[in-house]
Amino acid sequence: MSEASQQKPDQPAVHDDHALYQQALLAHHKSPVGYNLAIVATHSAQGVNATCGDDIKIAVEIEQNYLQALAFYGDSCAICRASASMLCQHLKGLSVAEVLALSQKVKASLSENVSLIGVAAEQFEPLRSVEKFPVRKQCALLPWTTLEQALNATS
Amino acid sequence: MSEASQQKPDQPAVHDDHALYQQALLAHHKSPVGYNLAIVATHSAQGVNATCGDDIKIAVEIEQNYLQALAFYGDSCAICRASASMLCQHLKGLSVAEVLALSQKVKASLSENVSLIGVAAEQFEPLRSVEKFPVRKQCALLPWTTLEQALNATS
Amino acid sequence: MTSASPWKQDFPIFSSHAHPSLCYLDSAATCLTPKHVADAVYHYQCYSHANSHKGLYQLSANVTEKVEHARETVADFIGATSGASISFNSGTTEGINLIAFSFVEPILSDAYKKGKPSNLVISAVEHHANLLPWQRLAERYQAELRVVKITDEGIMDLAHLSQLLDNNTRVLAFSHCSNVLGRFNPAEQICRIAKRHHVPTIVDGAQAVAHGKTNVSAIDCDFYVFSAHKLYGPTGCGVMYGKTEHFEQMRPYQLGGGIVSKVNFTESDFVAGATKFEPGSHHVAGIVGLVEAIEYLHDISWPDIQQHMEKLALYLNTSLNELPYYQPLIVPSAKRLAAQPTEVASIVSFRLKNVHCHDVASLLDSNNIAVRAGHHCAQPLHETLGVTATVRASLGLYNDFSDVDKLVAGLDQAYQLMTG
Amino acid sequence: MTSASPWKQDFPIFSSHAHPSLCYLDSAATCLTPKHVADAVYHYQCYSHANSHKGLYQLSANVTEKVEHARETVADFIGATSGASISFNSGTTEGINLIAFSFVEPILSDAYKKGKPSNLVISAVEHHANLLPWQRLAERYQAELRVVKITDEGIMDLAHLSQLLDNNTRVLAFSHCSNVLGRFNPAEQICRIAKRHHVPTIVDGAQAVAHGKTNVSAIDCDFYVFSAHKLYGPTGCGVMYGKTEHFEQMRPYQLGGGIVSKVNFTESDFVAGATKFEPGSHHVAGIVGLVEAIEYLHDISWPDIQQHMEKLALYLNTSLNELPYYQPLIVPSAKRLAAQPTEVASIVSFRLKNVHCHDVASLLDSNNIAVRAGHHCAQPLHETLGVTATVRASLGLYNDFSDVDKLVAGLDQAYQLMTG
Ligand SMILES: Cc1ncc(COP(=O)(O)O)c(C=O)c1O
Ligand SMILES: Cc1ncc(COP(=O)(O)O)c(C=O)c1O
Repeated sequence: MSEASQQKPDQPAVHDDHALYQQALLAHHKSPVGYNLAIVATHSAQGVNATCGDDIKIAVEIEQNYLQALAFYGDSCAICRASASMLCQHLKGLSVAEVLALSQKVKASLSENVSLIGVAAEQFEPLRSVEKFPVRKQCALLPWTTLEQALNATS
Repeated sequence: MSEASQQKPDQPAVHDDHALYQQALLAHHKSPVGYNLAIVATHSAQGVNATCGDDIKIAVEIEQNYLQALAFYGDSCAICRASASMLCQHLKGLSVAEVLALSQKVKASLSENVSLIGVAAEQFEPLRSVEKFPVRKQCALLPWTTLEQALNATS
Repeated sequence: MTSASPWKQDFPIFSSHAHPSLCYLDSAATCLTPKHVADAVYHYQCYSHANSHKGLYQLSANVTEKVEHARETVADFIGATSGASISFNSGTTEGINLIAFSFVEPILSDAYKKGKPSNLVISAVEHHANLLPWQRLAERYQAELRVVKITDEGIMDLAHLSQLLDNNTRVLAFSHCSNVLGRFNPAEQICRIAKRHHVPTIVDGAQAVAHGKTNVSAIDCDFYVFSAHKLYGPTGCGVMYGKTEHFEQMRPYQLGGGIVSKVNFTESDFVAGATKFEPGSHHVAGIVGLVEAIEYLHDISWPDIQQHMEKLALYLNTSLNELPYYQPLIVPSAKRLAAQPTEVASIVSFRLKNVHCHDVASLLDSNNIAVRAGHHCAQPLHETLGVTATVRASLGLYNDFSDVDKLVAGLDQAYQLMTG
Repeated sequence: MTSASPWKQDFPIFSSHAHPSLCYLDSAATCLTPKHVADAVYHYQCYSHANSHKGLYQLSANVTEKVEHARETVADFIGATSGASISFNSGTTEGINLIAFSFVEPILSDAYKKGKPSNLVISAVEHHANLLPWQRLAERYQAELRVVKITDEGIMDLAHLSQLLDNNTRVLAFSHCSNVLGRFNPAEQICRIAKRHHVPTIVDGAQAVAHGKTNVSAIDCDFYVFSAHKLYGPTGCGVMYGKTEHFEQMRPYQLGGGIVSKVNFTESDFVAGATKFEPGSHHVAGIVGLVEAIEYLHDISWPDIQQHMEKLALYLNTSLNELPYYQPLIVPSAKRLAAQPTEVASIVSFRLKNVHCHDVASLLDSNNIAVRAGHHCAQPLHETLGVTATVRASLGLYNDFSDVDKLVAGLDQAYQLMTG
């Protein structure tokens, strides 16, 4: 009953396979896809993460219900930036309905630790390194919630 | 530094010589002097002790600057009642100035544990049993502060 | 049941080097602390303490998780469906003040500006904490403070309640269990009546939560408040349950860090949800201790607690009733006692014939018996019942038959000394 | 000074079974707890707990005495002449809200009703706790909220202060030490200027009290507030010092038991003095822990504490300044540093070139280094200085040179990883 049982000796938080800043994520951070890209946006939205100070804008160009181009702008931490970059990389060419479905899955995977399957797993698995870092989940989530706002808004 | 050092095993709070309800005090409680006495009051005041619910009225008859008669009324605990009774018993015949001086001394003796000397010591010593019971000091004090109010007021 | 309390040993104050002969009968004021709770607080402060909700580092994230998890534990404890309905504060007093300011005052102010009359309804048994905030609001908005009478049994008079509620009633605030009479109000029924008049309900649960399973969902009140220290938890910690649908329209109460999403020198945006009412650093040690207290009670189990407390309460009431000079504030009808023995109060307030209450308490104290004397922060109730003060004895987990016997012996002695 | 902190061993969190390699650099958020304090709280809850101020029995009277004695200890600690000027609450946040409601709002409301313009003055560095309450009052009474600029050194610009104060200034509220910049304001001088304009002063001492002897009598402020948990004390406990001459005219803040002398259903009389601001049950465990924390610091002695902290702060600032990618929020002038080495801040807020603050904090955390990242509840200050977030490192008694070395190594690693 006492909390003594919850005390653990220090464990270094970095295990290579559980580290927050994995190589795949860092790569997106360093060479982000869609960052400051000039596109002919039909829809866009601004997302702010108060705790972290992340401030990001997601813009998409939709033509005949398909996402032709994606871009993001603003100042954010590496997690948010990498998440936005992956989003821009992998959603291009999908239909709005496909994107919304996928976004649901990615969000669930991040907030409820649900595993991704299939191609989504490959594409977005690096994001799941936030699993062990509850405070940073919102950073990874922000581009996705912002994207959904953009899709629901009429630009 | 820790509070452990302050812990004492239970001590019965009643030592005959330190008990709150000493015989002398109980005697005043049971046969109070001046209680509900009909006097021709020239001065009076009401005193209330919120914590205890004591509600007492002190009345005096002053003639040519001397206290000719004292009385008290109301509902109060035994400590307050005994204190009022002693007051009525011993202040009769004194001058206003003498009473105020004595009242100062008794109040100091009760609130700051200053010893009384001389005849006052004999008369009011039983009241000092409240010394060990800080919460009850106000009960013993109430008749005295009320008396002072009465003397300062013009009836 | 043997006469000894099976849980007394959980409370270090009774250990031989401390106060082994203490007869503590003031649990309605505050409960003594089980070692479990003191340990949990100790371990938290020693090994886990950090700022919650603000740090990115593991130690802080763990504390945040503790606080968020505590919402779930508390929700579960009082039968709320979600931790999102739970907000932490410093105690019942703050909880009621918070609701008065954040929820009720804007409603009153609005009616006032529109020239509509308003009234607030409370009951005659209320603790000052559930009276003074309404008195202040009533005065400020020229609203009427209506007081529901109590029955001879010491519970709310439902017929009178129905009469008092009307279209201008802005709130009904009442205690689940009176801290003077120890009687439970039929909270479900009361809230149903209020609902019929579209009146929001606030339940002061300070005395109720330690005495049986509370179910705010069944009661269907809008708000429910209580304090950790009356539940064997630590000092300085309280809980406000509220239906989450109210949170959005409520304004923040105290203002400070952690409740804002965006601030500049001219304006601020506030966060949503229960944290809006938790500015500044959380009293995490208190929250951790509260969780431990809840788990402690859970481990004992309500049926066991209630069985013990009911037998003890019955013994207390029966024993006191036998004293010829005993004058209870409320005389439970024999019929009711017989019909519903489980409803015997574990808080009793009384006087001894011709002996002042404070003398009784002092004399009991000299025998190591701790009872409360005075108006117990319910002065108007005492006035209503025509007395200024009473002696109050209230039971906790550590009490057993021997405590009742000591009390009775002590009262006898006091009575003889003062009147003999 | 050897490189090790002589007091680290007093903090159980660093023991071998807990977090021996923790590098805790977030004391400005909350201080870790020395065993002394946790012990005192534990012993209180286990062996001494009872309700204060309400029981006639010995256990309760002892608790009352503890609380009353604590007022004296605290008064002494901050250089107040009497315990009567000390009121306990749940923290700095509540303290400021209390003063805003009880003292300032009536003054504003009065001016407003008379059609007189009002303004409130704060400084640009204020924590949200010392901004939001004034923002709310300013809005409610159409008063102007004036913000004193800070100098390049991060302290209040006194010339600007003098310009802003006028006959319509109802209050000046400022922090003794900024929780972002770590710089002390010349509080005495500021209060003297305010006094010339007959403006009452409120000092937020949350960050100041742990870093040297505070003397409210010398500062001559009207109010001074702080929290126990930023002083190595327990959570949920705070202090408001006020000149007692103000207490009478102040209205009670939260309403509840223990602050009233007479109550009926239509009106109430309140008690006088500091207890008027302490409704409901006291957080006695918190008060006991605060007293213990004060005694702990007293036993170490301010000169020893300051000597350690100053050397460490100097080392921290010097080490960070050597990093080519280090971007401090405030650049202390070399001249000043040389002239007043003792004024080096033990709180530093900074950014790393091209690396987001939250990434820095997370990466440091992976090396067991706890720093804060964000706006530290001082968003307007950050906006004023043109940044959205910073990393903050702040020192406590347990820190030593090795912690600074770890921080520097961690920053290096983070910088390389993110930009390399
Ligand atoms: C300068 C300052 N003021 C006020 C506060 C608020 O203190 P608390 O959260 O203890 O109420 C803090 C700490 O967060 C602070 O640093
Ligand atoms: C019925 C009731 N309401 C409110 C309170 C106030 O609780 P607290 O002092 O913990 O705020 C109490 C206890 O004193 C109580 O018994």
